[in-house]
Amino acid sequence: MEPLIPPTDLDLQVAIGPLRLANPVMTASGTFGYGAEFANLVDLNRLGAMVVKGISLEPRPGNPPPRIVETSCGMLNAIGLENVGVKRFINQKMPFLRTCLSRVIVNILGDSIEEYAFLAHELSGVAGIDALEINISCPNVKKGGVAFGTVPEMAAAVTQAVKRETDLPVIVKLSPNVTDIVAMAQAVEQSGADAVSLINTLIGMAIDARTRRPRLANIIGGLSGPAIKPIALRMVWQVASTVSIPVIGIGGIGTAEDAIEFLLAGATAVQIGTANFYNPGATEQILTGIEHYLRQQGETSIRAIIGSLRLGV
Amino acid sequence: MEPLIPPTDLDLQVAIGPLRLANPVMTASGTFGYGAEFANLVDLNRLGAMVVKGISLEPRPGNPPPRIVETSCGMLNAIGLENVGVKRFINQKMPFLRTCLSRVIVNILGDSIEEYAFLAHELSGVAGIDALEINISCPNVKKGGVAFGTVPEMAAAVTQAVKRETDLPVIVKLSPNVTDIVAMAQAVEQSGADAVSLINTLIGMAIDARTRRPRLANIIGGLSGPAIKPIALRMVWQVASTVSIPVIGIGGIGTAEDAIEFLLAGATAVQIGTANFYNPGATEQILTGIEHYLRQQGETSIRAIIGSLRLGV
Amino acid sequence: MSEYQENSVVESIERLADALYRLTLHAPCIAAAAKPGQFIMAACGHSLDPLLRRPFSIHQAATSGTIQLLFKVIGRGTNLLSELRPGQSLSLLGPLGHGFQLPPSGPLCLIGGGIGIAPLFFLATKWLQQPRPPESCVVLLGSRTAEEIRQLATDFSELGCLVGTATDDGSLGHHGLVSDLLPPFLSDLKQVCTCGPTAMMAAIAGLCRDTAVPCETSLESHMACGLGACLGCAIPGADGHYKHVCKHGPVFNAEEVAWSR
Amino acid sequence: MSEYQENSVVESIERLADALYRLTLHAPCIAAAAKPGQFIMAACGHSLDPLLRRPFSIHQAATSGTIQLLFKVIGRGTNLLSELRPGQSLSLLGPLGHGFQLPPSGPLCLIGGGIGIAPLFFLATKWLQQPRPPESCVVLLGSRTAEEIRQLATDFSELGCLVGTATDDGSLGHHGLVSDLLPPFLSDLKQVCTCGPTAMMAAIAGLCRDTAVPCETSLESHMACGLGACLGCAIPGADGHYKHVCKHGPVFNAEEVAWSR
Ligand SMILES: Cc1cc2nc3c(=O)[nH]c(=O)nc-3n(C[C@H](O)[C@H](O)[C@H](O)COP(=O)(O)OP(=O)(O)OC[C@H]3O[C@@H](n4cnc5c(N)ncnc54)[C@H](O)[C@@H]3O)c2cc1C
Ligand SMILES: Cc1cc2nc3c(=O)[nH]c(=O)nc-3n(C[C@H](O)[C@H](O)[C@H](O)COP(=O)(O)OP(=O)(O)OC[C@H]3O[C@@H](n4cnc5c(N)ncnc54)[C@H](O)[C@@H]3O)c2cc1C
Ligand SMILES: Cc1cc2nc3c(=O)[nH]c(=O)nc-3n(C[C@H](O)[C@H](O)[C@H](O)COP(=O)(O)O)c2cc1C
Ligand SMILES: Cc1cc2nc3c(=O)[nH]c(=O)nc-3n(C[C@H](O)[C@H](O)[C@H](O)COP(=O)(O)O)c2cc1C
Ligand code: FES
Ligand code: FES
Repeated sequence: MEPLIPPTDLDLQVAIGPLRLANPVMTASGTFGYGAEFANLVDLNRLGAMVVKGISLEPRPGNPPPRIVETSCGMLNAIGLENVGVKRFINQKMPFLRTCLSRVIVNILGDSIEEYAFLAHELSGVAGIDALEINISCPNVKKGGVAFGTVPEMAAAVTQAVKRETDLPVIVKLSPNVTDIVAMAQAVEQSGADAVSLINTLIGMAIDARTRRPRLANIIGGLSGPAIKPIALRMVWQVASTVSIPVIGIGGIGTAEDAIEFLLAGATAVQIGTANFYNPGATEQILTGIEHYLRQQGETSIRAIIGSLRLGV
Repeated sequence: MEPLIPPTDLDLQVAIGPLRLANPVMTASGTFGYGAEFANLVDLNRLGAMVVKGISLEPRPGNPPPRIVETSCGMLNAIGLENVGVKRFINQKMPFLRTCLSRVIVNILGDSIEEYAFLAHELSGVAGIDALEINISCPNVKKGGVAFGTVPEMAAAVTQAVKRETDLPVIVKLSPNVTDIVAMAQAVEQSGADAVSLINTLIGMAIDARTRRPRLANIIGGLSGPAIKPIALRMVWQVASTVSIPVIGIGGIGTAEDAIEFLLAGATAVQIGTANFYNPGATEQILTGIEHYLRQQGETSIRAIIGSLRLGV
Repeated sequence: MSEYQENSVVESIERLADALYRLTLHAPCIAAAAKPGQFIMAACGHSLDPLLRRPFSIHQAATSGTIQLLFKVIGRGTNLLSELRPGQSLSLLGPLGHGFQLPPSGPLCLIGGGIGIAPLFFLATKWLQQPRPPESCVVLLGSRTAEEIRQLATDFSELGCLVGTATDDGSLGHHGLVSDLLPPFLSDLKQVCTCGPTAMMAAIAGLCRDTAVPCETSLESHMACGLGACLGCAIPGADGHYKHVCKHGPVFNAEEVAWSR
Repeated sequence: MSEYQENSVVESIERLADALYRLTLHAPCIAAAAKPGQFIMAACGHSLDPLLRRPFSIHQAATSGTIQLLFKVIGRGTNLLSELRPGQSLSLLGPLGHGFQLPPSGPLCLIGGGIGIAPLFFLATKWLQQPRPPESCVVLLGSRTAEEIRQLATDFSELGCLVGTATDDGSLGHHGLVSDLLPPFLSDLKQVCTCGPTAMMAAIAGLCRDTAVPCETSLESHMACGLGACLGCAIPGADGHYKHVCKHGPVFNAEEVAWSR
């Protein structure tokens, strides 16, 4: 059962388009702050990449509380995209992030195509930023609040606008609240996305029977955590089987076994979200667990695992 | 805290279109067999209604095993719509169901509009059947396997075809695997549905990391159980806030509190699915719990609870 | 036939080997109704994770109102069971399914592999309630190593059975497969009852078929309800139709099962 | 400042009143780093349901490496905590947040309502590490009934505090609100530190503001991470911006908080 292959022989490197990562374990946007919050608990230099909390052009105050509620094996959040805005992000958060060896990916959000484009422009020159992740689960204000991530044409338009403004690799983060996730992935692939990441949260709700009120001030919120893993895995498999750009798997990953399921389904890398809350050491444990798995399976490279799901008899 | 209102004063009756139920607690299709399976464990006369396992024109063998797998606070199933077919259902299952005081609702499925229509026709004359529930989460063979429940026009067409063939109340059971559940509900409402029930299962997947194989022979399956409750509740609230026909809430309901959340969100009745597996007594316990809640809240009628969610400050 | 959802109370829990436990539960309704080969579904833990009940054969049922389970820790549910302590409660659903059909007279041979031994003890107990000589109840037990079956072999002996053992590592009895022990007995047997790994049962079913000895086999499948309602526990039958392990089984005549699939 | 994810071991658990428990844990890293007013996040149970850690104030921290929690059972997480037994483990994350800021000299008044008393005991212990007279540490405790605070009132007295009590039902001390006890002391106080129901703290903040006595208040909010990462624990601040209870708090100067919202 024990190490057939010594640690140094394991090759964990993966490529997200032009971006090379030391390993496939990343943090998910909004669940790892700006990195510094976990500096005492996790060796930030060991992570494949950190995706920071979603950034908008102007600072956003976020939603009134309560903003979070626990559900069965999951949680709902309605943070309301609270963030410090792009200027303070660059001035106050990037200096620390530049000191980390892991890759830094900036998650961006907007309420118009122009805002996304402008953010991409602003962030492109900044030292230490390795890629952008576009959160398209946001409402398009000009289209009556329909989320960019639910209409292929709108997602494509955002992708194109961002690509025009930046030379950084662009990852488009897909919303699972759609009939056809493959159509969304294909639309952004054709628009030049270097990779897709999925899934963002599923829209959910909770009610307090005693008070007869919603448990979130915002009424609805985003469901994340182990509860959604089967849905995320299915979508990752469907998308990875269809597009040719790399897929980053997200959704309910809490253990190395979970992460490996996504890699087998075709994800080139994974993001750890809610698990950082209930187990702050999750990312490093998952990395160690993946190494252990590779040795057990007699593989020397992580790339032998990716997409290696066995179908048929 | 204790009974302000004696049991007999509680009015639990609800109406699903023309169909009156003694109380809002129903069983969900596929999770309660044909009723008889639970006869030793539940007083079948106490239930508002029983929805039987989905019936097709011809018997169906179902999928190869493994057909089920546990997930975090949920389960995936890929039963593959195994059923005895409409003839044997009428001859072998209805005689027992007719002996129960609770309402009997027959869930039907097909792979063409004609099959649904024919099933409705076959079942309409049969004594003891109180309503039909149309499962539109099935692939439309003529439309390349796209599920009826993901395209409003297709769902509308099925509804119309069934309505033409039967005088029984028709409930259309919606799939949650869509971008816009409200559009689906509106489409079937306009086509004459007497009620909608939601949600059916979410499509998910699980992989065995050790063997690198899918855990279900069918690769993908339907996710049910407490994990999906927040998504179901959100969809029920959105639909109940929009359509004027009754809404039946389904998804992860395991306790009276869960059921009450759906009633507050606007559901006229609820269906209990996966909970019947991990707690066969769930339906009766939920009914008792709802009575207790009404007394605690000082209400005499269940109808004072339905849709009574308090929004705003 | 009646099933109960019964809140049982732990009387004792013994560790028989590394990951092998025997759990004694006070469950009078289930104990009174149980037949050999039937099973219960146990709700492991007190949260919604793990969600589903786990199926276990009834290892013993006594008129005093207790039942016993014999289980091996293999995952989260069985791990939770192993942490139970006397006085704690465990929700059971049972007795479920269709047990062993027995001939009017013996000799009978019961063949158990690994944890598949569990239902055979209750079966032997019932069979020997009528006074019968040891040769009328031959018990063949197989496992990886001695420690997993030493205690059980003693228990069957004390019950009045003729006991043979086989281990993969040769640490007890025959060094090899338990099915190797069967042929010498075959010609005299009225029936074989077996439970264990599928490959073992398939081999035994083959031997029985060749010698026209009736063979009852107890099968496993992943289950959600245990009641015949979810249709999750299907296995392919010899007639080309799916059978439901919880309702048609778990004990099937070997001829009903499609062994090769 | 450093946080640890530490696997603590239960040393003892005492039931102080009906639903009130005191848990003593061996957690040397957290014990050494803890400051009064800080909290830990505890992973209740061993499954993914309940999923999130629960926040608890540090009730006491000793140089011997132990910390104490004082908690009230109100839901599933606290119920699981109440079932812990000596020798079992509990994963903690801490010490977290921003504790009480203290003036160089007293007198100080600590006002705790219900379970809000928890952080005040550690605070009083630290404050009285320097030799001070009882009047320099006035402690006012309020609860529904006597049983919830009897033991705690004794503990504070033995520490060398001047203790006043109030109960809703009049079963101990003043029959009424604990804030009723504050005015006679106010003119002499250098600072008030309070933790309890929001209405109580708002009333006390009002009294302090009127008399220009600095007031430190410890707040609650639903939390996912406890680390300032999820932004879930926001409360409205007096300046119109949201504050994060886990990072800016849980202890805030009363002037920073928008009490009326
Ligand atoms: C009719 C029947 C009788 C059984 N009798 C016994 C017995 O007496 N003693 C004993 O130790 N075991 C018995 N088993 C096997 C036992 O049910 C599994 O070992 C147990 O469910 C594993 O649960 P877990 O949570 O520890 O494992 P996990 O692998 O974590 O379980 C995950 C899921 O898979 C299911 N599962 C895993 N292994 C099996 C299996 N072999 N059969 C069915 N479902 C499985 C679980 O029920 C659960 O839903 C029996 C199985 C069946 C079907
Ligand atoms: C900084 C801080 C310090 C605290 N110190 C103590 C203490 O020393 N002793 C004590 O008994 N309690 C304390 N609490 C409250 C304690 O966290 C809750 O009572 C506990 O989380 C309830 O969990 P539950 O699972 O039993 O209840 P449930 O109601 O089932 O919990 C459901 C969810 O709501 C959250 N929640 C429920 N009540 C509260 C609350 N009052 N504050 C924050 N989140 C809540 C839970 O954490 C969980 O996520 C403190 C809270 C905070 C924020
Ligand atoms: C509290 C919280 C905040 C989040 N904020 C963002 C965000 O700012 N941008 C974004 O793209 N996704 C955000 N997400 C979604 C996560 O990045 C992730 O896609 C989702 O939670 C599913 O993964 P998980 O189940 O591992 O948490 C947030 C999730 C949570 C729980
Ligand atoms: C094993 C199983 C079989 C099911 N079979 C059917 C079916 O035949 N027809 C149908 O409309 N829904 C079927 N469903 C879906 C349920 O009726 C229900 O919509 C879904 O499980 C969500 O509810 P729950 O979370 O309470 O289980 C099935 C669900 C399960 C778990
Ligand atoms: S386990 Fe549900 S039908 Fe057999
Ligand atoms: S609890 Fe996560 S930011 Fe405060």
